[in-house]
Amino acid sequence: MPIRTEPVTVNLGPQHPSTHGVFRLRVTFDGEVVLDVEPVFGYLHRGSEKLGEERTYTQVITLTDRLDYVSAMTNNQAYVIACEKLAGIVAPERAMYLRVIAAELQRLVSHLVATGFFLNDLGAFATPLMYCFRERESVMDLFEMLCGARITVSYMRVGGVFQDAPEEFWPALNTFTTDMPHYLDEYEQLLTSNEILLTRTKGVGILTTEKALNCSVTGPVLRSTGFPWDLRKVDPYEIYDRVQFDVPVGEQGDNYDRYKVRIMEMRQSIRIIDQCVQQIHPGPVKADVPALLRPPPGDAYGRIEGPKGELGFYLVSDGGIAPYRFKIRSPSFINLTVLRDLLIGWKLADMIVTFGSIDINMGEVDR
Amino acid sequence: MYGLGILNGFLVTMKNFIKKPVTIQYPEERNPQHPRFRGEEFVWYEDRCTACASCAKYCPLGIIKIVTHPSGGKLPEGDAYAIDVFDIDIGRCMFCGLCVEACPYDALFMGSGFEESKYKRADLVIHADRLRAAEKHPSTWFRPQLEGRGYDPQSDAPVPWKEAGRESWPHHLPQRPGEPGADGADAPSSPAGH
Amino acid sequence: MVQEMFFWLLAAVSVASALAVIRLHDLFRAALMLVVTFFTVAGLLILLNAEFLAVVQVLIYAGAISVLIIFAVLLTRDVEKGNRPNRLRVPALLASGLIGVFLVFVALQKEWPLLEDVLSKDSLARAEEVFTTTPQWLAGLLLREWVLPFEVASVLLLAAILGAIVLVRERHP
Amino acid sequence: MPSPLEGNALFRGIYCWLAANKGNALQCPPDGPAFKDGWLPLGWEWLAYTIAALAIVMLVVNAFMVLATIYTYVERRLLGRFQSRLGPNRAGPFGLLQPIADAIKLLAKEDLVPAGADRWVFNLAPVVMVVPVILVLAVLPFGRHSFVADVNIGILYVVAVTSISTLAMFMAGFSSGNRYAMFGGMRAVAQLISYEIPVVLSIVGVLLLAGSLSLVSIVEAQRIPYILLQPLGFFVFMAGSSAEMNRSPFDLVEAESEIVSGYHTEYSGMKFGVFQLAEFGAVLTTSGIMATLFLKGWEGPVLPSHLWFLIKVFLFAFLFIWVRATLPRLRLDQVMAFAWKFLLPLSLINIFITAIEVLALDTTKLANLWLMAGINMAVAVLGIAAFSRFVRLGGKPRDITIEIPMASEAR
Repeated sequence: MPIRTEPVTVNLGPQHPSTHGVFRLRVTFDGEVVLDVEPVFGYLHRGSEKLGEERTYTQVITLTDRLDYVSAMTNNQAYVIACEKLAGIVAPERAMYLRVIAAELQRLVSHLVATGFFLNDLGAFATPLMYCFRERESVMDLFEMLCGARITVSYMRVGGVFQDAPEEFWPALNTFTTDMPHYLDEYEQLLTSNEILLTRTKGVGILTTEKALNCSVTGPVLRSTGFPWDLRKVDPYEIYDRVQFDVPVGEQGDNYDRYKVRIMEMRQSIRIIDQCVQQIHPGPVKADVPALLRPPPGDAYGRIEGPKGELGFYLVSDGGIAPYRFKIRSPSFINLTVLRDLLIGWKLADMIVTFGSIDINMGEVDR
Repeated sequence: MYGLGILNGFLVTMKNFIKKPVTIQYPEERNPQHPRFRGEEFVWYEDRCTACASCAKYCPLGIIKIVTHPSGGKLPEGDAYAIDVFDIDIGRCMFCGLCVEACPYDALFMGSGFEESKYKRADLVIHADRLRAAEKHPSTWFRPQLEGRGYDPQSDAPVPWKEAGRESWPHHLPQRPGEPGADGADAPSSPAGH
Repeated sequence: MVQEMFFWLLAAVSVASALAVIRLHDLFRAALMLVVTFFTVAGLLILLNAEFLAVVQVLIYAGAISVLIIFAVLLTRDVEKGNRPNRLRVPALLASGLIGVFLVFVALQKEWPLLEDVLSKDSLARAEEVFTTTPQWLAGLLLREWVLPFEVASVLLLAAILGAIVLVRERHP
Repeated sequence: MPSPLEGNALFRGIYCWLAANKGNALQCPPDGPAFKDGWLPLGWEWLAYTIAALAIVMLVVNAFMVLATIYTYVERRLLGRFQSRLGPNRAGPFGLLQPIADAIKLLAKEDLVPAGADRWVFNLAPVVMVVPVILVLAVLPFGRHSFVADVNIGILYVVAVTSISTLAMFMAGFSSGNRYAMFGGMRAVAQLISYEIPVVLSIVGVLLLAGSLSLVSIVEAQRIPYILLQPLGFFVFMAGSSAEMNRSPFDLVEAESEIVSGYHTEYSGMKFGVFQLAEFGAVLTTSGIMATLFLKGWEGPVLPSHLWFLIKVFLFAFLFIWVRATLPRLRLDQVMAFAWKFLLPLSLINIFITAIEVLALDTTKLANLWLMAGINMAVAVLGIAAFSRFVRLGGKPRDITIEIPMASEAR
C-alpha cells in the first residue's frame, strides 16, 4: 500500500545558513527526499566582465581579487598569465616562484575554507571551521607581510609581482610550512576517521568520471572521481614543471573523496612551497612592462589550476589600453552544472553536504 | 572497531580546550601589523607632488579628485601647478594601492590605519588640508627604500618628505632591473628562506 | 474542600475541551484540545490518588497517542476546514448516544469491588500501602495474577506493529 | 496518609514555623527543637501548607532559572574554549553578565508573528515547551532532604512530563507556516518518539537495582554509583537524552545548516528566548536526572549535599558540551536506525543482564556489586562493538527519474 504524499517546494536561499553566499536552490521535496533541484543564481552579479572592459590591464587585477574572494592570489595569477600570453611578456624567474608560492598558499586557504565549511554543513558545530580559520589566519598574516592586504591582495602584476617579498617573510613561511602538517594531522584526527562523518559522506553524492567530464567539471571535484587531471601537471605553467608533487585522486567521487582529496592536496601544496623556497634565487621580480600596457591586437586564453578547478581568463585585445573582451571561465560556475544530478534522490541533509563538498564561491559564480 | 574515530575526535577537542585560545582581544591587544599594510589615511607629500594626477588616472574607481591652477612657479622644478583640491574618497576606496604605484615622484604613500568609522559618508572624504596636516606615517607598500631602512609605520617617528624619496630605487635608475649593475645595493639580495 | 474545588475545575475544563474537540473546525486545534482533555483526565486521576495511572495517561496519551493523531491530521487535506458534516450524521449521533447511555448505565449499576475488597480486609493501613506503593501493586497484579491477559495484549500489539511495518514498508524493486 | 512533601527539610521548616503543631505530630515531631506553635491558629494548617509549598516552588523555579541563564554563559564559554577561542567575555567581569545582556536584547526585540501563522498555537508553543522542563524539578532531589515532592513514581513522572516537549516542538513547527519549521516539527516528532523508548528502557536497569521508582530512594539505594553498575544503561540514556534534547550529534530538529533553525525559525524576541531557555534548562534537568540515577545524586563527602549535586550536574553538562563541540550531525534515517537498531537492542540486553544478575546475585553484598560492575562493563563493550555494525555506511539515494523540465517550468 503506497502512501501518497505531496511534493513540497522549498526555496533554499538566497538567505540560508549553508548556501555559501547568496545562492538559491529551488528544491522539490517528497518528505525529506529531493525530487528536483533548480539552482538560481545571479544575486551577486556585479558585471565584472563588463567592468573589465572599461579598465586598463593593470586595473583589472583589482577586479579579479573580488571574483573568488577566498582565493584572490590564484585569480591574480590566472589573469596575469592570460595578459602575459596576450602581450608576449615573460616574467622573471623569481617572480614566477613568488607567484607559485603565493598561489599555493592561497590554495591552502581555499581548501581550508572549503573543508571547514563542508564540515560545518555536516553539523560539526563550528569546531572544525574554527580550527581551519585559525590556520587560515596565519596564511593571511603571510599575505599581509607579502603585499599589505589579507583578502584582496592585488599582488601580481603583468610581468611579475609588484615587489619582492620582505626579509621576514621567509622565516615566517618556513615556520608555517613546518607547523601546517601537524594542524592537518589534527583535522584528520578530529574527523577523518569519525564514524559519523563516514556514514554521512561515504557513498553519498557519487559523481562518475564520465559525468564529470561531460559537464567539464574540473579541480578537486573531478580528481575525486579518480581522474588525475591537474593543469599543473598536464599543462605546466610558470615553474610547476620544476617541482615534484603528486596529484591526489579519489576512489569513487563521493563526498568523502572530495573532502579527502582537498586534505591531500593541502599536503602537496606544502610540499610545493617547500621546494619553491629551496629553488628560488635572487633576481628581478618584474619584467619591463610599460605602465599602460598596450598588447598587440589578438586574443589569449590563460588558464591555471585554481583551488576550485580550471580558472581561465579569455582576453581579446584591440591594441588599446583596456581589454576589448574579458571573459572568465570560473570553475565554481562550471562545477555547479553537476549539482542537479548529484542531489536528486538524496535527502535534505545529504543535499547540503554534497553542495558544500563541491565548494563553490558565489563571487565567482555570479561574477 | 567502531567508535574509535569518534574518541579520537574527543581527544583533539580536549587538547584544544586545554591549550591557550588563539583569540586576540582586539582593542586591547592587536595583531602585529606589517609595515606593508595598505590602509588609510594616505600619506601625501605636497612638496613633492606635481599635481600630475597620475594617481587619479590610475585609480580603478576614480575616487581621487584633483583640481589645480597654474601657480606661476618654476616649471623645471616641478611646481608649475598649485593644488586647490586633493580629495580621496575613502568610503569607496578598496586600498589596492595602484595610485601609489602610479605616482612618479613618490609623493603619495599608503597609510597604515584601519579604524576610520564615521557617522556620515561625507566625512569619509579626506581633503587636502587633512592630508597636509596629518602625521606622515607612510606604509612601506611599493616603497622598497622605506622597507630597506626597516621603517615601521606603526611605531617609528613620522617621516619627512626628503627621507621618503626614491633616490636609490633601482626601478628608477638608468639601468633596468635584471641588467648587470642594477640589482646591486638594494635589490633584495637575501637568498630566500635563509 | 480544596480537592473538590480542583475536581470541579478539572471536570469543567475536561468537558469543555472535549466539546471543543468535536466542535472545532481546525483539526490541528481539535487535536490539541484532545491533549488538554487527556491532561485534565490525568489531573482527575491524581485527585483519586492514582498517580501511576495519571502519569501513564500523560506518557501514553498526551505524549504519544496525541502526537500520532496530530501526525495523522497532517496527512489529511484541508486541515483548517476540518470534516464536513455528511449523511452519516444522524446514525453517528444515535450510535454514540447509545454507547454513552450504555456506559453510564454500566458504571452506575456495577458494584466496584476492588477498593472495597482492600478496605474490608485490612482497613485503612492496607489501603495506604496500596496508595504509597502503587507501582509494586500494579506490577504484582499484571505480572503475577493476570499475566496471561497481559501477555496476550502484548502479542496483539506486536502483531499490530508488524502489520503496520508490512503495510508501509518501501518496496525496493 | 503521609504527605508527599514529608522528608523535605525546607518544607517542614516553613510549615512548622507557620502552622499550629498540636495535631501534626507526623510532620513536626514534638521532640524536635522545632516543636513550637506556629503563627497560624488551629484549623488553618492548609494555609501553612499552601504557603510553604508555594515558597519552596518559587525557590526551586527561580534557582533553576538563574542556573539555566548561567548555564547559557557556561556553555558558550566552554564551546569557545573547545574551538580555541574565548567565547563571550565582554559584558561584565569575564562576560558574566552576558545572559542578562542577551535577555535584555531579546526583550527589546520586536515580537513577530508571521502572517501565515496559526496565532494561538504559535503563541502557546513556547509555554508548552518550557513547562515540562520546570515540571521535572518537582521530583528532582537536589540535596539531602531537599526536593519539592518525593513521589513514589518519580522517574516515570519525569519520563511522562518530558514527552510533552515533543508536542511543543510540533506545535511551533506546524503553526509557524514556514517550511523549515515544518521540517523541524516533523523531524522532532519522529526523533523524539523513537528515542523515548530506549531512554525509558535504559532506566529499567537502574530501577531493577534500586527497587523503587522514587528518585530519592534511587539515590539512597546506590551503594556504588550506578554508572559503574550500568555502563550500558548510562550510555543509552546519555545518547537517548541528547537526542531528546536535540543536542549534537542528534540536533536534526534545529539543524542550522539544513533547516535554518528548525521549529523555532519564525520565533523572535522573548518567545525565542523561552525556547532557548527551555533547551538549556533541559540540559540541566537531564544532567540532574543523570546525576541522580547514575552518580549517587547529592551524596558525597565533605562538601554540602547541594553543592555535590550541582557539581555532578555541571559535570554531565560539561560532557554534553564536549560532545556538541566535537561531533557532526547524523542524518535522519541514521538517527532512526541508531535508535532502533543500536540503542534499543542494547537497552534490552542491559535489562536482561541486570535482571539475571539481580536474580542470581545477592545485591546487598558489596563484593557482588563489584562483580556485577565488571560483568556489565564487559557486556557494554561487547554490546557496543557487536551492534555498531548496524550503523549503516552511506545509504542509497531513492531512484528518481529526472524529468527534463526544471521545477519552475513545470509549475
